[in-house]
Amino acid sequence: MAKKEYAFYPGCSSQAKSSAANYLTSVNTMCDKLDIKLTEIPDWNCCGASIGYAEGGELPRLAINARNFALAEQHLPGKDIVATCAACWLGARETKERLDHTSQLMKETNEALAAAGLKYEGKVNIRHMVEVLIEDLGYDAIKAPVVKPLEGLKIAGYVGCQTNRPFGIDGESFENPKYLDKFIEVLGGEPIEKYEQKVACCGGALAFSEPEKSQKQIRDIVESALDHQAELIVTPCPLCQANVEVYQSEINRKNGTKFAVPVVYYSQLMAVAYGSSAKDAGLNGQLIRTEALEKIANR
Amino acid sequence: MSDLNTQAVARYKNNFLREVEERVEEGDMVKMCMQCGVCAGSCPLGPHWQHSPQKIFMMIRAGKREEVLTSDSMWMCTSCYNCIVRCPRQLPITHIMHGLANYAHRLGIAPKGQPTREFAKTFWNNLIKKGRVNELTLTLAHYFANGIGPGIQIALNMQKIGLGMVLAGRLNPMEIFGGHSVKDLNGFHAVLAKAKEIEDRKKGFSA
Amino acid sequence: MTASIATGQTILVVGGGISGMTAALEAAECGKQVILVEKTPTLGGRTAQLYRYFPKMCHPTCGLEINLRRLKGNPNVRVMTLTEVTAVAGSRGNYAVTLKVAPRHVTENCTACGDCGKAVTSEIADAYNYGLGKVKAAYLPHAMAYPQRYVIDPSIAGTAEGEAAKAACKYGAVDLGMQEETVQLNVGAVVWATGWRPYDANKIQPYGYDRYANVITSVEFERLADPHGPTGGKILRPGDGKEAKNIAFIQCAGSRDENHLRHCSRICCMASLKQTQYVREAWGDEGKSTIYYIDIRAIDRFEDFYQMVQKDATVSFVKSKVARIAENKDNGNPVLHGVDTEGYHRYATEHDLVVLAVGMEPEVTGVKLPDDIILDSSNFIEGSRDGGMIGAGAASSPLDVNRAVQSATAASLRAIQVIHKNAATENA
Amino acid sequence: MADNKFAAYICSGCGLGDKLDVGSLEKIAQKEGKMTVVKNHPFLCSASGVQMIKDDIANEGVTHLCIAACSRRAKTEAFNFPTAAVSRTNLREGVLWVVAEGSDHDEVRQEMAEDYVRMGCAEVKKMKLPEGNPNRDQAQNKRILVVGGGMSGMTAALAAAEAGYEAVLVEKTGALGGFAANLWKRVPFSSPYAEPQATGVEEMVAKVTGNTRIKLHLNTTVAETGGAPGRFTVKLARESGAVSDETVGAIVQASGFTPYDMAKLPELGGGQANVVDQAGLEALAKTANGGAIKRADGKIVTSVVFVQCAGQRDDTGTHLSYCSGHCCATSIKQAMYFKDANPDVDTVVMYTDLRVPGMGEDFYRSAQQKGVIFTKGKASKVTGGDSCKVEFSDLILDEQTSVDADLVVLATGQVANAGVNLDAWTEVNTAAEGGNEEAKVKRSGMKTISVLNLNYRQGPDMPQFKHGFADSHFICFPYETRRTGIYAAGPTRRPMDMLQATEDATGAAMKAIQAVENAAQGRAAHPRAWDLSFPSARLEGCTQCKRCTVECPFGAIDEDEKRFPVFNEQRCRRCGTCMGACPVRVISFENYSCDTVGSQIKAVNVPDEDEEKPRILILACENDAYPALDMAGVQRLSYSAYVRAIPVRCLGSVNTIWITDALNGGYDGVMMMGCKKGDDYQCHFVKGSEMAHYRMSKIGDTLKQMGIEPERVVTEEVAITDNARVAKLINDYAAQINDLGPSPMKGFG
Repeated sequence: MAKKEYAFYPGCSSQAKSSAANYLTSVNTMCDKLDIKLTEIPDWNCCGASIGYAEGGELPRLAINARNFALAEQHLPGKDIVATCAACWLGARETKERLDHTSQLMKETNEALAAAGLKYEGKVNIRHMVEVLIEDLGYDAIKAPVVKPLEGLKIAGYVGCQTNRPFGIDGESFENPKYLDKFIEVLGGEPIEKYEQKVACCGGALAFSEPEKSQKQIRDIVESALDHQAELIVTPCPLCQANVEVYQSEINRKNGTKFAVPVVYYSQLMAVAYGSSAKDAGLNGQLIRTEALEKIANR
Repeated sequence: MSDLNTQAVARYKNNFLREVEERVEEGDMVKMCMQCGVCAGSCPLGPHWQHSPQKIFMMIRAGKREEVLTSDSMWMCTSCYNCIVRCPRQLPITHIMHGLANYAHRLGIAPKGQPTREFAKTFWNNLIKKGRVNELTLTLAHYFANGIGPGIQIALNMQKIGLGMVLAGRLNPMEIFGGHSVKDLNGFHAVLAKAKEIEDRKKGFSA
Repeated sequence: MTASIATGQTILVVGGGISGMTAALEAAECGKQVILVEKTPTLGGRTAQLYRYFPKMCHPTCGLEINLRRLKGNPNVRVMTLTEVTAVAGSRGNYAVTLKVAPRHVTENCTACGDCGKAVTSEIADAYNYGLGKVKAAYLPHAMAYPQRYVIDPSIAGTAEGEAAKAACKYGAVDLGMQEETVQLNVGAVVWATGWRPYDANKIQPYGYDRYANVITSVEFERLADPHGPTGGKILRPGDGKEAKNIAFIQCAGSRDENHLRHCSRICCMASLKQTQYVREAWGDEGKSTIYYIDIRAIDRFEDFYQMVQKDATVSFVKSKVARIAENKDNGNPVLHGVDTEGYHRYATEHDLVVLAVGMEPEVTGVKLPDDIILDSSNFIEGSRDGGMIGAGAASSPLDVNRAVQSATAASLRAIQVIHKNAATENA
Repeated sequence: MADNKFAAYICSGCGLGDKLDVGSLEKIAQKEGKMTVVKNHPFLCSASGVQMIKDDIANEGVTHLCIAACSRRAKTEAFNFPTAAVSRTNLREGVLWVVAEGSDHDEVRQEMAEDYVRMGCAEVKKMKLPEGNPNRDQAQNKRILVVGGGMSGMTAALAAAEAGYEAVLVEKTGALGGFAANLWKRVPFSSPYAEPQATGVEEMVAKVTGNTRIKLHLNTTVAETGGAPGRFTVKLARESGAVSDETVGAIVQASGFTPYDMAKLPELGGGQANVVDQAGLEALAKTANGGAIKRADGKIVTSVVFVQCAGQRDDTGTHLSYCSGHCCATSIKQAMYFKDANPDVDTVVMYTDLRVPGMGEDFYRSAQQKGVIFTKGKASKVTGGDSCKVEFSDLILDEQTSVDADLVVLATGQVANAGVNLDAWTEVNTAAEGGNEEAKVKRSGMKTISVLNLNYRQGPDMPQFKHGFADSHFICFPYETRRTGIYAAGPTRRPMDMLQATEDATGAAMKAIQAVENAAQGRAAHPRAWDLSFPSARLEGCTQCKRCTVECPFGAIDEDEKRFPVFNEQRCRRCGTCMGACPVRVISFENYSCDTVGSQIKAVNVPDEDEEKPRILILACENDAYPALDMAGVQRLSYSAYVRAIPVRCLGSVNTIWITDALNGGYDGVMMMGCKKGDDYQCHFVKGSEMAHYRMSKIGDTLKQMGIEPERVVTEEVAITDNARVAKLINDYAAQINDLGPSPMKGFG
């Protein structure tokens, strides 16, 4: 019997062999060590992401999210839904807020769900993995399993947008959230507290449609980390991770820069600090390899 | 689609604000703006669009329907939510921007070939196909959206990345054949269809 | 002290700022018995911490001097400092009030000769200067403090420092054993003149008051400009003591904001307009003030002042709520990011110093008040259901000094009406 | 009355005993000060010290006290002896704390202390114990006259009545209610600040008419007002011509305002069809009675534009330069009239700065909630007619554009009904008194617009402040009018909305009540409410020069038919400006007179020139300059030990004889410290500081005749915060005097 159990909503990018597969790997490892049991919501679907609006419209977006809620309530009663992807969490949480506060939308949504014989009761809670770690376990619990502290590792905590705004993590400020820095600290690493780009936007979905504009954002994010001699960047968001990691080579190609700053997930830091192998920490999933972490993992 | 537009014009005459309130997601909050401009200064893509959110709200009140709906400003939204959390009147600006984009898109008067508009369309179609996003087909579809020529160009530029992703186990070539999907696809589609039907009725797109 | 000192004919005034002093004196000068209680060691309140008033640019302590003379010349007012109201029972015309009196550790014997201050070495944050400076732990709150008596800070009461202060006093005025006491009073009416406090600037995260040394509040700026302030009246920025000549004033810092204070605090526009003239006074044409605003609310004849400032070449106006402040790492200058909404102009402007025109939050926010008291949506006191408790001054609404005094004068009469009715019924 | 017995009490506490030779101070008090009783005490302000003095008063019959200890501003309560005349000799803040430390200053420190003891003794010898206005039995009337039956007036009358005072309410029209009676609704006064509220005028009228303490005069104006607080006599003229007299103790002037005439705004469509002002809109709303609002031509209004600041905030000098404060909220309220009747009506409020302070922000939000559109724009041209057009520059969209509407509402400002402008009056009146017939006609014309028709020497109404409003210039003291016992309330005092007007009227009623209570006890009014002294004049010496009557800042002094001054004590604020004005020095207060100060000046021991110890007389205003000197002491800032400072009630009370006496007596310089004068004057008696400067500008010739350099007499403006500055001023001046060398008058005195 695990200490904590949740209904897991991995989301499209965090499923096996997807762009955030390494996130999934490390989350699983992390959860083992922290005795957290994640049970995937059966037959979950996409959240619509932040870009779904244009074609999708309001109610369809709400409806597909509600479908996940309904499934969770039906198959995993009493368990909070936990998402690891920032966009999934935000999309789901927004849906819940709006449905729970607008009876008309709730009615219409359930009308739509009925078409698949489903119903959302408005019971289930939507959490982000970071919330679970901080609120349900606490920093001490996160620190406890550390066997390989990330000594001397300078890490820029890049929080980004969607785990931070508009809901954010309880007790954190939108402009200067500190939870990633605290993670780094309890894991024995060295946080860069004055990291200016901490909550800057990576361009999100516009990385595809407006590459120039987004890459300008990404460039700032990486440069500022380097200004503070960061050896790697850590983030809670798959889109942030992908954008900031993937496009460094593009930026180099276009601007003659020589960026090669590894971008990892907090869960990867924990996996390593908790003593798991590079593979279990998903480090092999990095485009820009992070020798520093691998070295610790292989110690 | 443009008949939807003419029909809308006929229905709301010059009262664009009323049109937005009734048909645009969270549009009923537009009237609450007090023109402080904090949203304009908070947007990461600020330098790139023509009209700031607060200005768009003013244009809506001033009845500048054409200018607003054909503007590409709201298509620049990265959904970073800075505007929402700073707005002293707590307008859900991000959602209103999404709503306006969606509405302009529905009416078929959103800027043609606007890359985000195109990508958003591709994305949605991709996800509803199987209920989950197929990142490979999504990427390809996007890169080839403007035809084979430029597509290949981009694809070549992105090749290294794509390859890297594959090697890193984060992009699955096999996804081209199917890939992830929800099992109850019919149910999923039924839900979507119903939701769309209700929304269209509500917003007067269907009789 | 016992309840017998007060009766149903007595008026209790809570708060010794300009509104409370006014309410108390106006009633007392009509021959009414008044008890004036103040939480801090001295009367004067927040106006005593201002350098100048708008629109006359005169000094608040000037009016304070007059009010203190009125007070010293009037036997009808009993002043209790370091005193708070902890409970009010009963009803209109007949309230039983419980007061908590904190120890000053200095008795009436004090002559304010200052020997205890000389004897003490340890220092505490200087409340008079909003913590921008330090004072000895045995101190006179400020030059105009009333009662003109020293205070021994509790932090040294039980220490050798305290003993040193005691030993230094030739008049046996230091009493380290003084304990907090509770006092019961009967009064007929209560005037709540509990005033306001500056909104906590730390909560306005985009402006980085908690992160950037050169972002300060408007009340702190008053102290910087005041010759009695921590810099002796020189406008030096806290970050590095550098002369601050190019200064930004950000309006609605907390006010008119659903995320902070929902109301408009009324005074901030005029306060910033006034403070631009501090900059001119200090630096002449070299000074530069920029006001970032939504609406300039200089109502009635204050408009004259606004027009005067508009003509001042060293002052410019940007119609914009600043989106965020960053810091130039090289020189510690705050950089303001936003958009001028008049015609849309994006800016990223560097200043030596940023002054946040923080809003007025009722001092009683978060304080347990008698159930009968009616608060509005921003916790300003509208009065009590039974009409026997009256809000006055900035406790009742965000008001400038002039209006606060009007309000306090009116409140004073309402209190008299209550005890008059009381007398009428007693005699009947 | 028992014989006077004089006593001096010298404190040796606070280090005075260590640094000063108290023994010799005692001798001086005895021999030179001629004090019958002289005692010292190590801690005079202690219970035992104070008891010692009380015992002497009770048992030794001591009537006059010279307390040589700390400043008069310190230990005031301890040294409060109501039955004795008291002078305070400031040895602590005035000597010990300001004379530089160290033994080489012992001599001058001691000399300074000795002089102050001499001065304190000399002063108290000339003092009498003030006993209040001897004519107070004729000033016992406690009724309150309220002029104006609008919201402010009714509020003031009720407020007074509720507090147990009788009120006489005078309204020139046939009905109560004033401007408010013409409103459809008013803005909200309390939470939730969301909806327009019933004006409540009817209820209030009922309360007023039903209140037995309120005597109501409709169709009535004030024909003449004379007397003083506690004994005003008022002639009331009815429309019918009938005249009645009322005696009252104090007056509240609530004469209201008139909307700025929109005919003066042709460019904004003033006078054209379907362009109305806010008052006009209220009339339309009243007619609609909650239904659809129709224009004058009967057409239902489907679109309306409110143009804010119409003829206000005007910096061209053509229209009102000020903002009337209420108009934004009023337009919001009126826009709600339309939206509440029919949400489909297009309502645009066109503003440059939307001014809804405090909770008005909620009212603003509520209007937005209802769909009222707020456009930040500047209207350049309005055309009326069947379809009105407002041309404006949209400041947000940055374009010159226009909007059409069925109706345009101009938010014009408030013009005070404050009666006669006294500056204009004085000019006309002087000419008229000079026999100018045209002026006489003009003068009687002026009287017809007067609100109070005061028969005061200085004119028929309250002096106006800025923009024709009868406001106070004092921020801390908003009711400080220059006509004691007369208080303005509501929009005649300052532009304001109804909520503020009712608040203001209650405050004014309070001040009126206070005025009658003080009058009944023969006390002064603010800012010297505790003061029982009052001016008296030895008329046998008077030369009828009229300076006192002209210069009194409060119009307290009239003239009898023989042109002798007539003092109306209860109008007097005890500043002493008349005393300073009097060339023959016949005016004095019991405890403050040409003698009490003059004798101090003479008491100072002026060294011969070879001693090289100059003497500088400082006359310091006790409201700001003297506290500044005090606080310089508190902060241990040192200044020249050659100065001898005397606090004066106001520089206006400084009689030039003091200056000439000092210089004749061999003083090397005289320094006057007073409050700021000019437009932003700080003088608590309005004109005192200005008068002093004026008089000193005239003293030059006299000095020349005496063969004295004019720079030996200086006048400085000093603020209460100028602690460091006063010390510097003194030292700089002392240095300057040193350069000038000893006064040529030395030895002749």
